[in-house]
Amino acid sequence: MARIGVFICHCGTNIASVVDVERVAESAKTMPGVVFATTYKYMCSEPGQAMIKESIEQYNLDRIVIGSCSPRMHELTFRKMLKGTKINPYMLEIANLREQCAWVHTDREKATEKAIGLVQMSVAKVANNKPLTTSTIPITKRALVIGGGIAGMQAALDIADCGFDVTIVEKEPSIGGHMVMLDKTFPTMDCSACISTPKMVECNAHPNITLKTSCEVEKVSGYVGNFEVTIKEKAKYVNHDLCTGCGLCQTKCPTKVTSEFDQGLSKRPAIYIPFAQAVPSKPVIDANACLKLTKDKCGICEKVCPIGAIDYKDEVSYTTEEYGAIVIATGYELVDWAEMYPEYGGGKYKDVITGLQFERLVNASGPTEGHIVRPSDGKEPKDVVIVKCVGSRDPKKGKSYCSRACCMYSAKHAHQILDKIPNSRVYIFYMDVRTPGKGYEEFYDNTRRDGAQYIRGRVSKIYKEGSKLIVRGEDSLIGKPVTVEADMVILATAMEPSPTVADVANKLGIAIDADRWVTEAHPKLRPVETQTNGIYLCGTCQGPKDIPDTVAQGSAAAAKVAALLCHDEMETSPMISFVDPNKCSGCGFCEGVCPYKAITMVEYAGRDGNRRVTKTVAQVNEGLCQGCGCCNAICRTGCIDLKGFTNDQILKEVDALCL
Amino acid sequence: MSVKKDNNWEPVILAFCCNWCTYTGADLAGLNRMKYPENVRVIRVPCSSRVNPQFIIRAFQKGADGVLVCGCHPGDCHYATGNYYTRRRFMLMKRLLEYNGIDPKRFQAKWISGSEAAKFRDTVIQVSAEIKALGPNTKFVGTYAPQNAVEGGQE
Amino acid sequence: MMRYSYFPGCSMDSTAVTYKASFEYIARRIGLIMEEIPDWNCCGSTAAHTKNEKMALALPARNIALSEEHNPGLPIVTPCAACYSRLAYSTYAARNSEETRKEIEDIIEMNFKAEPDILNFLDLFGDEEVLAACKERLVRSLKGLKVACYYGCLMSRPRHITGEEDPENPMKMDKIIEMTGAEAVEWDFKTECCGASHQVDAPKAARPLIEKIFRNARANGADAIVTACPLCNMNLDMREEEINKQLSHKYNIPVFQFTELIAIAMGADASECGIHQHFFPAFDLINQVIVKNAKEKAAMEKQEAKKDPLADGPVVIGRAGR
Amino acid sequence: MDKILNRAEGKLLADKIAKEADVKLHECYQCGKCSAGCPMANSFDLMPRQIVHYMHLGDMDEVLRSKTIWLCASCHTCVERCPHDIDIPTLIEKSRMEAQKRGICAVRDVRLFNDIFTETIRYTGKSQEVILEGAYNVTSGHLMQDMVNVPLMLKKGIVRPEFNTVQDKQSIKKIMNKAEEGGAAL
Amino acid sequence: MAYTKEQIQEMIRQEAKKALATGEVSAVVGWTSTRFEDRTKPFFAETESECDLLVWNEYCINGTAKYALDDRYPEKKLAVIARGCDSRAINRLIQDKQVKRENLYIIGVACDGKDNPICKECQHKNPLTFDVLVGEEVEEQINADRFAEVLAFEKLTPDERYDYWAKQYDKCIHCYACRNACPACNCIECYADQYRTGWQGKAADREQNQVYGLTRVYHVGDRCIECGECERVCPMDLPIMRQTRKMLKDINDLFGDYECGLPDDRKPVLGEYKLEDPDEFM
Repeated sequence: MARIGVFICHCGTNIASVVDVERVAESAKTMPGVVFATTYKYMCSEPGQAMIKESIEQYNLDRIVIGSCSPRMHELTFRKMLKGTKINPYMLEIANLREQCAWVHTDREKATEKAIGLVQMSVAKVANNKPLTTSTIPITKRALVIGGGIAGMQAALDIADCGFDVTIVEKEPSIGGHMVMLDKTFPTMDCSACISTPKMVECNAHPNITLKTSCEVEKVSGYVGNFEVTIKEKAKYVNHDLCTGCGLCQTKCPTKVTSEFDQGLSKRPAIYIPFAQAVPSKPVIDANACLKLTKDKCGICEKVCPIGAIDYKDEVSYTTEEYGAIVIATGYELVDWAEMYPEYGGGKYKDVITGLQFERLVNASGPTEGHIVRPSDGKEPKDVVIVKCVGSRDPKKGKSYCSRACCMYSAKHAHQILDKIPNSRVYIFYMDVRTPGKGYEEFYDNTRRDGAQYIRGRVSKIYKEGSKLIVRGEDSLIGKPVTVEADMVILATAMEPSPTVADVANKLGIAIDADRWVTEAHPKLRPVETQTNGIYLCGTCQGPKDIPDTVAQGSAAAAKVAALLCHDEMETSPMISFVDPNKCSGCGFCEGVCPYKAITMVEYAGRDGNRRVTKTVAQVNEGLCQGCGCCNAICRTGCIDLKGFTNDQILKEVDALCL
Repeated sequence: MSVKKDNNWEPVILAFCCNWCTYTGADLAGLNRMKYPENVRVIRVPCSSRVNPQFIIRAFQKGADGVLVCGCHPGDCHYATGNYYTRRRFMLMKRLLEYNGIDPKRFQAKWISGSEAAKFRDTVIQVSAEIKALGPNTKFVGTYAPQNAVEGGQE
Repeated sequence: MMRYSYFPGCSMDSTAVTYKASFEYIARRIGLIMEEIPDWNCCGSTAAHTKNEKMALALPARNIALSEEHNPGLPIVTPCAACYSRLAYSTYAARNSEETRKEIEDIIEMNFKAEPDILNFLDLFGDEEVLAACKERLVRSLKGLKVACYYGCLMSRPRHITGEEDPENPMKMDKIIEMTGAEAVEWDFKTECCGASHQVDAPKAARPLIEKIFRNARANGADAIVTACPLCNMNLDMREEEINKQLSHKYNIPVFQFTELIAIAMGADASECGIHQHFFPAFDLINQVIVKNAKEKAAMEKQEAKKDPLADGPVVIGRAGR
Repeated sequence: MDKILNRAEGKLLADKIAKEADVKLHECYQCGKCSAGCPMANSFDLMPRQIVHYMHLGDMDEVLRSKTIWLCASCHTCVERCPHDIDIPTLIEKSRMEAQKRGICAVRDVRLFNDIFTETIRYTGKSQEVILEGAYNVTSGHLMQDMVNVPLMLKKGIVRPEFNTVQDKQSIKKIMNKAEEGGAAL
Repeated sequence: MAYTKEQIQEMIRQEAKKALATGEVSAVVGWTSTRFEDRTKPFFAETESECDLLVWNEYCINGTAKYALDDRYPEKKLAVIARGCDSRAINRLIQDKQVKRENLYIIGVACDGKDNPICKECQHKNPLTFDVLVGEEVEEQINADRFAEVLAFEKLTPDERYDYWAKQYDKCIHCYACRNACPACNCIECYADQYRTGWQGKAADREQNQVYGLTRVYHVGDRCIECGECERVCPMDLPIMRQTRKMLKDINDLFGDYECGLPDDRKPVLGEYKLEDPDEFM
C-alpha cells in the first residue's frame, strides 16, 4: 500500500482566501493511501520545503501530493527538493489550486469542493507513480554541416574555431554556393567574391575542417550527440590526391557544355573546375557530357594529364561517420520562372534574364568580363526594365511569400547599369519597395538619384517586336497602362529552397513547410534549431534572406552546436515512452506516428506459449523520444506507454474525478 | 430523457489539456484573474495526441457530464505533428459517440493556445452552460472499479 | 466513329460563309457526320450575360437539352468561340451546382443533364481520328506560307471553362496548321482580345485592339492571320481596310479561317472553300503559294525524269465562278 | 467633397457581389497586373485594379457610375494573370447588373446594343446581324457606321436579306421572360 | 459461369494437393462437410487424402484467413483457400504485420455469394491477392448502399439510438466471438484482457459491454474490411457492423474514399494525417 503525504499550500492568501485549505487537508486524510495531510503558508519557501522533508521522514511517506500553484511554476523546485530525500523526485504530483482554482473562482464553497476534487485526482495518480531516473548519453564531439555555401562555411568556421571537428558536405564540386557568383553586395558594394573566397580558402586550410565536395548525405540514424551519417561521394573521375590543379586537361577537352556557374551564359568543358577561385581547385568530369564516359571516345584528358590523375573507372563510394550535431545549410535556388510565366515569353527571349544571370553578366570574371550586353546579339542595352516579384507574392503562379532580397539587389542592378552604361535608362516595376536593413533605404534613395525610374505596378506581358522587348505594365500611381520598349529585361526571380532539401530533411527526420522551407523549432525563440534535438539550421534553407542575415544565422547555429558539444554527456528526460515487448504485436503503427523517428521495429527473443520465438517488436530510442505520447493512443494493446503519464495513471485520475 | 430541473445541480466536466498550449492558457487565465465555473477539472497531458479516446469512454462511464479535449492549434504543436492525429481521432470519435446517443455537446474538442486565456475561459463558460442545460449524463454510466484502484504501481 | 452533335451558331448561316463552305468541304471529304441540333437558338452571346445571368445560362441550355434529347451520347461541337464559351459556361454551372441545374431546367422546362462535352472546332480537328483522316486527304502543301494563329479570348479563357492548359500560348491550332505545310510563326498576340464585342458599340475604344494584333503578327513575320471563329475572323477581316486608311503604313495580311487552309490543302478550289469571299483580299496570297509549290514540285519531278501528266496543269486553284 | 468611406450600404453591396463571385477583396494588393494586361484599359475611366479597390473600400457609387463596367470586354486576361486569382470579370459583370437595376448607365451605346441584341433573340430566336447593325445605327444616331461594308457584303453573299428564325419562337420568349422575372442574381 | 461448383471443388482439391506436394506447405485451410447438409466447417487438410475432403459450396461461409494467426511463427507455409473477403482479410493481416506474405500460399477462388446475408453487399467477390487462382473471375458489383443502414440509423433521435444500443448490449454475453473472428482484431494480447490496467471489467453487463463495443469500433474502425465475420459469429445476433460502418462512413465523408483490405500501401486513417484535413475544433 502506498503511503501518500498531502501538502496544501496557502500561498499567502492567494489560495487560502478562496479555498478553505484546512478543509481540503482534512478531507485528503480520508483519501485512499493518504497517511498524512497538512497545510502551510508558503510550501515553496525554505521552511516549507524543510517541513515536507521532515514529514517524509516522520510518516515514512513514499510519495507526495502538493496542492499549490501550477506545476509549470514549481514542479522542478519540488523535484529538486525531493532529490535530497529518500523519495524519488518523480513520486510527486501537484494539484493546481492557484491558477486553475483559487484565482479563477469566487464562491468559497464551490472552490473548496473543486480543490478537494483536484487533490483527489492527484492522489489517485500519484498512487500509481513509479520511480523514474534520468539517464545520460555520451556526446560525440564532431559536427556535420550540410551545404558549403556562405551559411555552411560560416557555421563550420565558427564551430571549428571552438576546437571541434567539422565536416562540410557539399553536393557541387566546389564550396562557395551562390555568394561567389554575385558581383557586388548591397548596400556597401563590396566585391562579393573578394569577401567570400577568403572564407572558402579558410575552410580548406582549417585544421578542424574536412571538406567533402561532390558528396551527399545518404543516410542518417541515431540521435542528439550520437548521429551516424553515411556520406555518398559521387564519382569525380579525377584522383584529387594526385591532381595538382594545373588545369591542362580543361584547356584540351573538346566537349563544351552550358556552364552552371555562369547561369547558362557561357560554356565550360566536360572536365572542369567550376570557376577560377573554386575550392578545392581541382577538376571533376561531368559524366553526362564526357565523350569517354558516354561514347568511349576521346580520352584526351588522360593523355595530357602529366601525373595520371584521371580515372575513368572512378565509382560512387560511401563512408560512415559519427557526429554529435548536424547543421543543415542547403540554401536556395531560383524558381523556374519560365514555367510559371508564359506571359513573359516563357523563356523564349534570350534578353529576358534573371537577376542571377545579370550578376554573371556584370561580373568582371564573368563571361563578358563585366560588360553588360544583350545575350542575344551582344549589343549594349540602353533601355533596361527590371521586373520585381517574379514568382514571389504570387500564390497562383508562384510562391505566396516575399523573397526578401530582391528589392535590394534590383536597386543594386539599376545602380550598376546606370553607372556602367552612359545614357542608359532603367525602369523598375515594383509593388512595394522593402528595405528593412541598415543602410538599405539610403541605398534605394541613391538608386533613384542615379536616375532609376520606379513604376508601381506588376508587368502583365513582355513580347517582342523587332529587336525590342515590349513591356506592358500599369503605373498604378497614375492609374494608366504604360508600355516600355526595352532592350533587356531583368526578372527579380523568387528564391525557393534547394531541390535537395526535401530529401535531406526526410533523411534527418526534420519538418519542412508547404513551400519546402525547413521549419525552425520556434520562430522567435529557437530560430536556428529544428524540432529534432541536435539538428540545427542556418541560411536560406529556412527562408529567403540576404547575406548578412545568412551569416548571422550561421554563427548562431555554430554557437548552439558548440554549446552542445562542449559537454561530455547529456541528461535525458525520463518521461518518455517504453514498450512491453511481451504484449507488443509488432504492428508498427506507433513507428508511423512518431514525429521524432524514435521508434524502430527490432527483433526480440520472446515466447509463444512454450516455444522460443523471434518476435518483431517496437523499441523506443531514449535519446530521440520527447515524450509526446502520440504513440500511446494509437496502440490498441496499450503496450507502449508513457512514463509519468501512463494509461493507468490517467485512468485513475479520471476515476477519481467522479468518486 | 427527462432533464431534472435541479437548480443546485452542477455538472462534472473533465478537460484534457496539453501541457504546452492549453494548460498554459488555463494558467494564464488564472494569472489574469478571469472567472469561470468551478465544474471543470483539468487533467494535464503532454500533448493532445496522448489522449486515448478510451479515456473519454471511461469518463462517461464514471459519470462525467461532459468531456473536453484541448490542444495547440494545428501547426503549433510542441511536438510538431501530434495534434493532426488528435484532430482525426476526435473528429471520428465525436461522431461515433453521437451515433451512440451521446449529445455532441457533451464531448467537445478545441484548439486553445498558450496565449488564449480568454478563449479558455469562454470555452469553459460555454461548455458548462451547454451541459447544464442538458442536465446530468445518464448514458454509459456504470459502477465498474478496477481491481487495483488504490494500491497501484505494484504490477 | 466521327459523329458529333452540331451547333452551328447564328453566324454560320450569315457572315461566316467562308468558314461554312470550307468546313462542309472537309466534312464531306473525310466523312464527318455532324448531326445538327434541331431548331437550335442563339446562345445569347456577349449580350445575354451582360444583362441577365439566368438568361445567359438558360439560352445555351436549351440547345444542350435539345442535343441530349435528339443526339444522345454525342459531344456538342460548335465552330464559334462565343457559342463554345456560352455552352461550356452553362455546362460548367450545371455540373457544379445541382441547384443551378434544377433552376435552369425550371426555366427552359426541359430535362437538362449537362452531360455532353462541349467542343470547339480546334478540339474537333485536334482529335486524333479526325486529324488522321484529314492528313490522308491532303493533296498539296502550303509550304512557304507563314501564318499567325489567332485564338482569341473565348477559346482560351477562363481556364476552368475552356480547360486550356496554357492560355498565354495555346498550340492546338498551330499543330493543325502545320499539317498543311504552312508555318505557324511564334508570336505574342495569340490570345489577346480583338475587342469584337465592342466594335459596334464602342468603336473608338475597340479599334486599336485589332491594330495591335496586326502589328504583332507582322513584326513576327506572318503573311496572314488564321482564326477559328466567325466573329474573330469577321472582326479582323472586315476592319483591316479601315485601319489601313488611318495609318501611314499599310498592313497586307489576309485573315483566313483555319478550315480554309485545310480545305485548300485537300485540293479545294476557291469557290469550294469561299476564299474569294473575304473582305480583305485573300485569294492572291494563297494562289502564289500554291503556284510556287506546284512549280517546284513539277521541276523536281522533271528532274527525276518521271513525268506526271497532272503536274503540268498551270492553275491549281481556280477562281470562283460566282 | 470628401469621400465618406464608412457608409454601410456600399460595403454591403460590394461584399454581396464579392461573395457571389467567390472573390476575397482583401487579397488584392493592387499590383496592377490586371490593368497592365487589359486590352480595353486605355478607354476605361477606372482601372480594373481600382474597381477592386473601390469595392474593398465599399465605395460602390464610383463603380456603378464608371464607364469601365460597360466597356469591359470580358476577355478574362486579368484573372488569368492575377496573382490572387481575383475574378474581376465577374465582379464587373455583377456590378453592371446592379447598375442596370438602378438605371445607371455611363455608356449608353453599349446598353443600347445589348438591348437590341437580346430583343432580336427574344423575337426571332437567333441573332440577326442585319437587324442588329441597322437598328443600332438608327437608334444610336451613328447612321453611317460600318455601312461602307454593306455593298460588299451583299455582293459577296455574306449577308442575305432574309432572316433565320427559330421555329419554336414561343419557347424562346418564355425562357427569356422567365429568366428576367427571376432577377439578375443566380 | 463457365465452371460448375463441382468442377471448382475438384480444382481446389487438386491445387491443395499440389501445394502440399511441394513440401513447403504444412496444411491447407478450407472447408469440409459436416453431418448437416447445409453446414460446412473450417478444415486443415494436412495430407493428400485429406485434400479430397475439402468442399466448395454455398455453405462455405467461415472466413479462412484468421487461421493464419494460429501459428504466428510458422516453420512452413500455410496454404489458405481465399475468397474475395478472405483475401482482403489476408491483406489486413499483412498490412498489420501480423503475418508475412511469404509464409502464406494463397489459393484464390472467386465467390459468387454464399448462404450468408453479408454476401449480398459484397464488392469484392474476386480475390485481390493470391498465388494461384482457381476457376475464373466473376463480375463485380458496386454496393451503392454501403452505408444505407448507417444513414437510416443516424436519422433516429439520440435517445432512440442510445436505447437501441443499450438493448443490444444488454443481450451481449461478452463472449468475444466477434473479436476472435475479426481479421482486424489481431493483437497478441487484447486490451480487454488486461485486467491489471483495468481498461474494462470482466462482467457481462450492459456497462462493460458498452465500453467494449465502443472501444472495439475505435480499434478496428479505420481498418475494418467489412467481411461481416463479427456479425456472423455473434451468438446473440448483435448488429456489430452497424457500429464499425459508422466510422467507415465518417472516414469516407471526411477524408475521402476509403476502403480497407485492398493491396495498397495506404496507412489506416488514424495512423496518418493531412495538413488540409477538415478542422471543426477551431
